[in-house]
Amino acid sequence: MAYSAGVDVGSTQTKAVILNEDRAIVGRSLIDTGANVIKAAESSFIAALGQANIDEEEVEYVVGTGYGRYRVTFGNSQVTEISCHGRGAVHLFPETRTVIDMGGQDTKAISVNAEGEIVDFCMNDKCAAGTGRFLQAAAAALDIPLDDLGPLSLQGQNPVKISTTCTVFAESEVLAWIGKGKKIEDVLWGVHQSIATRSVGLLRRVGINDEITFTGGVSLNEGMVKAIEGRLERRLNLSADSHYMGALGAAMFALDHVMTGRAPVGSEVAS
Amino acid sequence: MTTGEATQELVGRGNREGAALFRDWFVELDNTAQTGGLSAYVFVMGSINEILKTFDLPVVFPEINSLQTAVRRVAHEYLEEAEDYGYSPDICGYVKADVGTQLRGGEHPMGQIPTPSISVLTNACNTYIKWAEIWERMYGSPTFTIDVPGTRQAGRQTWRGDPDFEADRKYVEVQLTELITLCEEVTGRKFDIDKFLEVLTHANTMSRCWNRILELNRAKPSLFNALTDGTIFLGVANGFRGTEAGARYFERLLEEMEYKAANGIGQTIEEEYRLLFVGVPCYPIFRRFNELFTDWGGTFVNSTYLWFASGGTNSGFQYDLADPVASLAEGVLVSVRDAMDSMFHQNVAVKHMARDFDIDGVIYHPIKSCRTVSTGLADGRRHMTEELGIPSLFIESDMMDRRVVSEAQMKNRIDAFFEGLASRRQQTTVGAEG
Amino acid sequence: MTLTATRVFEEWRDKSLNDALFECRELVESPEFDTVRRWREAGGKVTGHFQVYFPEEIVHAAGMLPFKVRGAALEPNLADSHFGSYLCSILKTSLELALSDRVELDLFVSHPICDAARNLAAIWGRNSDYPCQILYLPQNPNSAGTLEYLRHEYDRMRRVAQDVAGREITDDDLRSSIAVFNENRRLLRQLYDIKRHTPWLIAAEDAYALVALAGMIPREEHNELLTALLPLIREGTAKPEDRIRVVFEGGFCEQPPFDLIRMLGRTCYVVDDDFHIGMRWITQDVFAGADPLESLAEAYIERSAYSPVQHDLRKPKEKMLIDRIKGAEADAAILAAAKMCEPGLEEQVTYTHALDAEGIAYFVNEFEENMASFDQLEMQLETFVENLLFA
Amino acid sequence: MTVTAGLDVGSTYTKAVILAGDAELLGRAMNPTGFRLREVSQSTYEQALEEAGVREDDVSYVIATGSGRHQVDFKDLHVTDLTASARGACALFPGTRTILDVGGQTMKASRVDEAASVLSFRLNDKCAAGTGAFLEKTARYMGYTTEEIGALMTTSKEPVPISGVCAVFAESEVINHLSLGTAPADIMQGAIESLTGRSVQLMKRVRAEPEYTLIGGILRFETMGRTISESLEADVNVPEADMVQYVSALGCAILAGRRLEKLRSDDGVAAAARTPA
Repeated sequence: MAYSAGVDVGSTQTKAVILNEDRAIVGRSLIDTGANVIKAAESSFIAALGQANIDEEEVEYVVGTGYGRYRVTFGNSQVTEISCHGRGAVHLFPETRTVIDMGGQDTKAISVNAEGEIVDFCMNDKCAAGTGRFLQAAAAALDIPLDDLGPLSLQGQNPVKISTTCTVFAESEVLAWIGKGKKIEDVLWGVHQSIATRSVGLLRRVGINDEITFTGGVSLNEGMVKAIEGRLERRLNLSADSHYMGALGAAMFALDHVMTGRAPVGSEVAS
Repeated sequence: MTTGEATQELVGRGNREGAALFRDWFVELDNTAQTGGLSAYVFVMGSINEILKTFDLPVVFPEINSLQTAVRRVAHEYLEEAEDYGYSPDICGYVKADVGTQLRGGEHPMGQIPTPSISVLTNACNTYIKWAEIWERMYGSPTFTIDVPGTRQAGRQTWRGDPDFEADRKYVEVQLTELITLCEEVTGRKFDIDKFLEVLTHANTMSRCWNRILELNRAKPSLFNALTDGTIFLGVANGFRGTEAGARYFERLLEEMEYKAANGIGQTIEEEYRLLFVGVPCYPIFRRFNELFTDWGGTFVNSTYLWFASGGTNSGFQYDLADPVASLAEGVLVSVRDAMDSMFHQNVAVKHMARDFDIDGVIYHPIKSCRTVSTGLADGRRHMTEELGIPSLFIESDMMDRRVVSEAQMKNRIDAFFEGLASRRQQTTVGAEG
Repeated sequence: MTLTATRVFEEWRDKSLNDALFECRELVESPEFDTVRRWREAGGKVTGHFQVYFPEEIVHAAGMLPFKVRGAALEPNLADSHFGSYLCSILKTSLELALSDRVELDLFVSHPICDAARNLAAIWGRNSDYPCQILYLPQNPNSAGTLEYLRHEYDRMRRVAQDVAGREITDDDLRSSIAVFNENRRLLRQLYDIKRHTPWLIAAEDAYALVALAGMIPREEHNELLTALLPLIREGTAKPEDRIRVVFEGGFCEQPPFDLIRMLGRTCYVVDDDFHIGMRWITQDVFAGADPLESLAEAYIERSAYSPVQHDLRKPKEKMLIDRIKGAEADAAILAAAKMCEPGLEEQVTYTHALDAEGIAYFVNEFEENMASFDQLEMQLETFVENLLFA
Repeated sequence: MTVTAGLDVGSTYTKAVILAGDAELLGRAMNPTGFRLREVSQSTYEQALEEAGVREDDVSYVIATGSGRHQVDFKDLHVTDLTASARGACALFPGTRTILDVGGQTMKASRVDEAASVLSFRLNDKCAAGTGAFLEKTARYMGYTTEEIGALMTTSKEPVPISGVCAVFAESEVINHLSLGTAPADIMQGAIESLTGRSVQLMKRVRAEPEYTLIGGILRFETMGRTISESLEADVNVPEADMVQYVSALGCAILAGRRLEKLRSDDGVAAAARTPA
């Protein structure tokens, strides 16, 4: 049995996925990136190997992705997370033509074809406004566990208007609303709405086609899911593996090489 | 002369001679500043060099001074100086770098910049007008706006013979004659018609050659990099417009390009993808920006920049020496209008270039500094995609302000863009094999 | 077909001043522009014009409603993806009005006043099926050729309006339209006299709303409104309070949010401003002579309000501002600019240096039409006022 | 002897100061603000009263400031942060002409006259890039408490440039440097220097003049004062460590005294508004 692996080194978390030649996930791991990126890549890989219960030698090809992809020292090549998210999403949901990925500090809208190849994409450029970090700031301000944000926001009846774009300012604006006597859930619902608006804006830039798959850590936040679905008036594809999507896509590229001997596009350039 | 020697002699000559002329130009400006001689401040979109050179006025292009501070990695010092003076971080970086230069008494990495005896501007960019107002207030020197009516509605340009066109042309002509009178006052010299005809002749040569050179880049592989080499050519096209040196330079540049075309000599790298650039270059990381594309075998074969930043002279308009002032008016009207069209109706420009240059990808580069070129790009791109379906990349940064230029972010997007191009090309070739 | 009898805003009639003003504010604050829809339902055609110096008389003479496209306080959900990041808000929300079918036009006209506005005509044109044009106002009003040029450009606009309206525009049509607008200009000048002399008689946001209405209802109707309300305002009994008198500069294009103007009015008396200057840019009556188009062209060149997007060697803007401040006997100036507004932000620098030289106090700030929280701005404004009052 | 009070309900901390005359500090108190502003301002006020050993009705005038100033039910008047901190800073350093106040999320520069009234001021209202929050995040990220930072900084040899326009993006620059093995001290100092650059620029916007006084939460980073004074090439006043947090509250208490005099001197009737002839 031949195996491939993908390691996605993100700004906050590092994920690894191991695929067997039947394209089945046999191992996955998720750890905090922390200060030492190189180490994070290694340990997540080892953890995934452990879960797959195989040796490093059995993995024929490793693709690194994420902002720290060049720090995956044991990787055979690198592919951008944009390509990987597209590839991963289409693997899990073949009808996917648009991907929205919401991570720690960036949000991407990607349009893909049936092969999972990038047709077009768009990202938040200027600052971390409208990213997962915005939610973290709100959670910190209200001193609420991140995971409770979604459920709580769903109890919001009349969302407040969050006008600030700056993630750091979000904190003070949230507190200002509370100070004005607004209900926490209404403020939170407002925060989710404002992020949803921005991400739908990104989606419109690449065009919204067929099925939309929501990836990245924030896709586990049901409040955000509802907020985006509400604006789009359509359902999003969701998967328990959605925040492994980058690593999964990377592993798919790696598997191409294992099966066809063809190096992932551009790897010769990247390295 | 053997082909080997010819290649030695010809290939890259334009870049070498362009750089030399560029240095000469700034030496002239430095001398002018030292001796307190007269000088004219002008802009790339409608410099009206044809008249200014008739009065032998050294020309200062503040736009070019500003971009030079970025290329030489000192722009941030000038920008901060202007921002401390009160200018917002959100406005044109060219304006701010120039304000910085003026506040430093003309001190510039290329040499001393003289103060304006006269400033000539067009409405091709409204910020030109706000900019010239700054000099008006700083120096009280005369500014003259050549107001050039542009295209009223997409695809509805009027031409010679149409009453609306004649009204526009006449308006421009009246202003040109007023400018001539103003130049006579400023220089204390009479307008020399013979000198004027000579200048127009040189300008005609340059426009003709420039137009042909751009056409030649349709060759496969392309002959010059529209982004890097092209910017050098632009410098001469603007600074030396209407001069003998400029005319001679473009004749020799055309000779070089004809030779490269005839011998199939392309750019320095293997041409994998032919790219079209829309917008203004990223001067803070000028070379590096280009490498991010050439690393993938992407070459820039044309750009809207070569179009509007040459004031529309790429259209090759030839002045009629029998009726010089009226013809200059028509030329200015047609060229500047054309430059504006390449910004406001850039989707049309892209459509033509994509057809003529066999484009694999279009790179849109909107910038914080410039609403003139950037405002329409996102919408133009939408329509280009619907109409032509050519893969395109949209990266926002700036032409001056390194604070909003993140190379890491850019590389990520550019890599992803080429990964898309490459894998689709792989698929099609695989498909062909299968 | 003539629609001069058509009325689209009846809500204010037979109401007390306060209730009438309430209706006016409601209408101006709403992003739905019902009056424009009602006009269409009555069979009328609409010309949307974008900032600042549009000769409304010409399309009015064709029986069309000149509608001032001034954005709106809404999220540009559809328009946003047509633009980049570094851009003023009014461009996006204005296009949003069209893309979301809130307003339907028959003709859209923009001016070359700023680089964003010129792009807007092209963008609007790529996304709609009616003619979208640039009226090329002269950027060199100091040339001997300007009057003849502008007269011809206005005539071109007349031809365009005729095609869209499907009827001829005679010189007499133009003369009677000019008469209607002269009356409107006279009434608006009276409103500003009230602001200058008895600012406590009308709240800043009410005066603002009254001017804004001119851009969204027939001028005949606007004249009726002002004729009825101005006397009631003058009869007001409110007492003067100890507030500083300020001139607001920076509302020539994108408009600050209503609540910001309200907040401003709570803290000081806004005795003069350039809110919706495009509704009152011809500063005196137009004397329609033998050639009404030439009269209009002459009015633009000789008697138009200054703004950061007009360059006239005879009207240095810092001098014009100081005249405005002295003319209104104001204590200070609020120098605002819309975020990302190149001309506005550039002018601020000139203004601050000129006011420093004159020793006039000023407060510099940036706004965005759909900003929601003013805590920061309010805090700064209060500081400014506190230190003027308790110095 | 007149007793006045100043309340500063800031975004992170709420502080109270009780003053006798306009010099003698009787008591003070500080608590985290949280989001129950009414309660926290009441309790902080009471603690200060207790320390001062006076009863609530001994206090003749209370002025509140800070983002939560409107939630202080027992205030007689409220003024803004800028007005209050200017008075406070000038009380501590009478020669002050320019004040730089760097807090958690805002950076304010103001120029004042000898009467301590604000002539000109600017805020960083665009985004939080280069505010205290960024330094806090950086320190926390590298596993240091704010207290430890001071000592750490002194070991910095070659600070690395931190350019990020966005505080959050800047964080990932920090991560990059760490993974490249850069010394935390150098990263921290780099962050401080980028912040200093922004501060000095903001001060230039108000045409800063000496004496300069630095206030705000940022002073928890001891090296900040030094770096700023270096880049200004001038001395910078820094309040005593135990007064740093109380500058605005102090300013309020002083203003309260002034206001009281004014009210006692004139009958407080507003002068009629002028109108053009």
